[in-house]
Amino acid sequence: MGLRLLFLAAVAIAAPASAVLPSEPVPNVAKIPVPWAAHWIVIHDFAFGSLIDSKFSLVDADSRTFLGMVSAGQFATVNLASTRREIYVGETYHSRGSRGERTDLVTVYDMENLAIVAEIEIPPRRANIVVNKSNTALLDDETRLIVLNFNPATSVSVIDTVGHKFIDEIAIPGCAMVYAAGKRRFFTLCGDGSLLSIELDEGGAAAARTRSEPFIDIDADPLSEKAARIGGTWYFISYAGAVQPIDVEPTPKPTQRWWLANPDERAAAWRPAGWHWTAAHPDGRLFVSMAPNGYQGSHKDPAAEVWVFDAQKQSRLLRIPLATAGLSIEVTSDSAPRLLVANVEGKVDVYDATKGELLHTIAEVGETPYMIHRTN
Amino acid sequence: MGLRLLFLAAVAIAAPASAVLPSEPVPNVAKIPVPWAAHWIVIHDFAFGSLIDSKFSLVDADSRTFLGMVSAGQFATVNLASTRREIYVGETYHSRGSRGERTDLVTVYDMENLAIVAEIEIPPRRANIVVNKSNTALLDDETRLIVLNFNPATSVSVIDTVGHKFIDEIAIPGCAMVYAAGKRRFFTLCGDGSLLSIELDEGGAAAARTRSEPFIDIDADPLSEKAARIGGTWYFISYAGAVQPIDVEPTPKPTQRWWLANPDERAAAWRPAGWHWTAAHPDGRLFVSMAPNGYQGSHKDPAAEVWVFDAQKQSRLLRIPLATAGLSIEVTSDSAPRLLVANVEGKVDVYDATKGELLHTIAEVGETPYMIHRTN
Amino acid sequence: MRWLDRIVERSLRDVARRSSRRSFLSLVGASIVGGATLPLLPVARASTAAPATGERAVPAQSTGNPGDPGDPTQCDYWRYCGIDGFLCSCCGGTQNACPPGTEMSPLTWVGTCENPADGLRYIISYNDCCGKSSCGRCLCNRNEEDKPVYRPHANNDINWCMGTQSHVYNCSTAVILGTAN
Amino acid sequence: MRWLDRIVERSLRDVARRSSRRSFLSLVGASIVGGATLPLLPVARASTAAPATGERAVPAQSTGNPGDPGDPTQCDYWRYCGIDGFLCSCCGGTQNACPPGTEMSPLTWVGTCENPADGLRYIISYNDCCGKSSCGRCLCNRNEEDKPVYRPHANNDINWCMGTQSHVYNCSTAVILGTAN
Repeated sequence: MGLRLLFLAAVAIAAPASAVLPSEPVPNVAKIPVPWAAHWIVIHDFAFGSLIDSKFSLVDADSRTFLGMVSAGQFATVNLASTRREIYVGETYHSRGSRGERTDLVTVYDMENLAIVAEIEIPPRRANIVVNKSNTALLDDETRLIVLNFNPATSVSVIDTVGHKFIDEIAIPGCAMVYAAGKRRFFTLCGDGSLLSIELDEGGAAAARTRSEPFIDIDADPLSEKAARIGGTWYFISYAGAVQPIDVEPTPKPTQRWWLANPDERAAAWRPAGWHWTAAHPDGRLFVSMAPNGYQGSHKDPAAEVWVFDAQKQSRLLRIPLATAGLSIEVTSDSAPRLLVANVEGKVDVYDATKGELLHTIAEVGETPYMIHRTN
Repeated sequence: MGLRLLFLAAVAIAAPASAVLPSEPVPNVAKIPVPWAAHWIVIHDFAFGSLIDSKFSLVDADSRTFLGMVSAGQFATVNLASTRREIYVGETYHSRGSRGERTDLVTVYDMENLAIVAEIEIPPRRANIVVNKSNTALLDDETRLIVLNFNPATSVSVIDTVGHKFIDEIAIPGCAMVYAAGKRRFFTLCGDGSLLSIELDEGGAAAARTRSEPFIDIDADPLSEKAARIGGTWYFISYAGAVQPIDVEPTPKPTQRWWLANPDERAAAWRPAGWHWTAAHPDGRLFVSMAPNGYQGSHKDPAAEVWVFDAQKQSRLLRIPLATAGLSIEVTSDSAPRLLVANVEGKVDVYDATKGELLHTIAEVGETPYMIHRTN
Repeated sequence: MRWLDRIVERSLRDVARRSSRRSFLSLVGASIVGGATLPLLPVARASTAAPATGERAVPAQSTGNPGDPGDPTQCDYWRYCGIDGFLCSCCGGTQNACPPGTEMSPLTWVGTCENPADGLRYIISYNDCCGKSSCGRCLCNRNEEDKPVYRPHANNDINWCMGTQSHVYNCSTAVILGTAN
Repeated sequence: MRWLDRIVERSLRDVARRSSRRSFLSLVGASIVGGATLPLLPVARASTAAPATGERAVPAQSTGNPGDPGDPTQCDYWRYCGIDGFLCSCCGGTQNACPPGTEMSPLTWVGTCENPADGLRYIISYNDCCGKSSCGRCLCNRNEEDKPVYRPHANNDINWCMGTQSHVYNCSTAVILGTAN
């Protein structure tokens, strides 16, 4: 029995006069205009103080309007399709909060309602790693999602994002993190400093594996797994600030390295810094967050600046001093791009990515908003 | 395969010399000394920013040492047995965090390990109400726990705390909140201003119901449901500051009211204030948190002072100005009692309950620690 | 659902974040938010989001109707006289719509609030939105006419996510049902 | 599990708490914790818990062994050179014991840290404690010798609650396995 009827019966309701506000319909649930605008971003709240209750918030980086949110389980991931109005959230639940049966899911949301379209059960060993974009990879035609597993043996789950079903699990022993490299190809980095490239057959099983020579000196100067991609090239950055491009065609392979900082800057120990320290614009601009006075172990310290490069010319275009020290960065992909910086105050600063000016700050977007995803 | 063995194999381990620190055993899990000390308290973190992940923390109010915690679901409750080393947590889960199948539980923890002894499933309609001590009642011999249900029809679930099982559900139409009033008796307050007393038979079913005359003018000056008990008497406080004792024997009934504040103070609108605004010492002292300048709707504003009364003599013993405005209060039951105040900064202030002096402050006890429970 | 805190409270999780290394603090020191005690009014609070620009933490909204005055992202908006919870206007919904993907509870608590534009008292239904976890934005608690839980339809401590698929609370709306005589 | 924030971060939930009514703010204004930006060192932070007494937010601990110096509730305790997470010493456990009712993960990440008392480097196993949700106290992150996730045994971003009944993370310990040559 709804109490509301009871309440209404107990209170006389006047007939609305002309100036009187009308009664309003219930239920009433907002929708989101589609397609999403170029400057709408998804902010990932890791929720470290309540890890089992994380969230993704959709915010307009221009107006700072909060458009909606998706709740997620612990150590969640998100991938946004551009060819289909869907979002794929990787998440882990226990049936009784912090205990009980574990369920791992890729949960599919539509962009107009942020409502669940499908819950795809996957093997209950998806990697539970602090927010990291390379925990998952949406392959280039967006019909396959690769989800890293870690227990601590490593494998990947292959998901059919069109059919909304789990296809297969592929072992990647000794390797971890996944990077899209084609319609049916991804690669992963390995503990010996090599990369492993995997081609899927049409069904989703591994059709071919190609292992590179070791090219990362993990002990001396490892490449961070927090990379960014421009067209056919992934850009990885080493702790010391070397850029390692990896071309994905015809088979992923490392090409010539170059340095972010000049010798003087390297002497001042300007190094990449922050959590997710790379972002890339499709026009060829590579963004890397940096800090001076680096030391052994400084690689997760917050960043003081964002440096902007022409990745092709390997030349720096701009230094953007951050108004507030930064943790993670992202850039929108349009022609008037915004640089988003998740800052150390738990807010997101919005900069003009071309001029480097701070435009405004988005606040109240979760307890520990550690990562930003563009949506276009 | 455990990676650890691998790690150990990869690193030479020196034999410990005399001054060298020895290797330490794993696994290693701490225990809690029992019985719990008089000044150990349980702090309830409502976790309003992540309601599905609340917690109860055990803290020594003398040393401020954090002794352990229990995670709980949304809108949780806690009852602590004094005759058995057990804790009863009422909680609500959904199988997938914010969605999925609802499960309601009374989860039993032992005091030495804060480990689960039993999970008692109860009807999935336990009251989801902001932290409130009268959502549950542990009856006087501690063999029966009463859990309020609200959907929005009201009932109670009766739990056998010895056999760790759900016994029965009893409807209490039009009434809500539960108060222990004997070994097999509790009462509840009703929407018409009366109280309903229910006697259980040995099995747990309702053997007798006694309804009082209406004695609460809910429209003019309701009694807060946040009451405290001394011996055979419950003390309820009205929004305006009248004390309404309810004697539980032979059948719960209201007795003569008295005022907390004198006429001058009432003219200055000194009224009870805060969230859980009452606490009681078994020696007869009643503690009420108060604020001046009350107005219609001020009853949940933070409190500026705690007033201490001899409940029998209906006389004030002490006014304790709070160093930081208070939300909820509690007092330990020993002969050197501590007054605990959950304050507006999200910390817990510890006062000498007799002298009124602030001793120290307990910090980092959750996001929104709204309630304190003594443990003895 | 309402909340007891009429005033700003401190999340202890802030305190939980520490560092042992000082090397970076010199860099970020000026922008770290601290645990010091400060007087703070809502107006001041709103301006702390971006000291550089003085902007409010949450952008202002308007109903667009002069007959429905005020800012629905602010706790002092007239309809919120009995609300307790996160304002859906800050969460992707509006003052009378739930955020996308949530479900509006069919069961509610009801209050009456005076509209300053026409001086009339309106019956307001505080429908909770359910199925996603705490929105966490724009917490607002006002207790005008709030009664104890044993008069539930006039109480704001109750999670009204009932009769919905999920009973998890996200935020609260304030829907006009009509005028009260 | 480690965390990226070497410095103090602000919980946005603080900002979410507001009030439209001013009547009570005059009373509590002086004790409300604000959102203003302040320089803040760990030492200063520790003293903010109770300005009246100047006490630290979390009481100090000692191993009682001069050969194992420092305070295990502090991030600069020598064993924590590679830790990332809530310190179990602040959560009901110790530097090498999980809190009551949690389960210690049998799988760990391992680092080496120098003990200032004897100048030796020790092999430290950072065993996570599992089965209760985030402790939330004494977050500490130090990244000495931290490597990327593709060298997992040297990485501290991973939730090592594996091989345990529940895979929910509560806090982290730092257990001595031996000395390193």
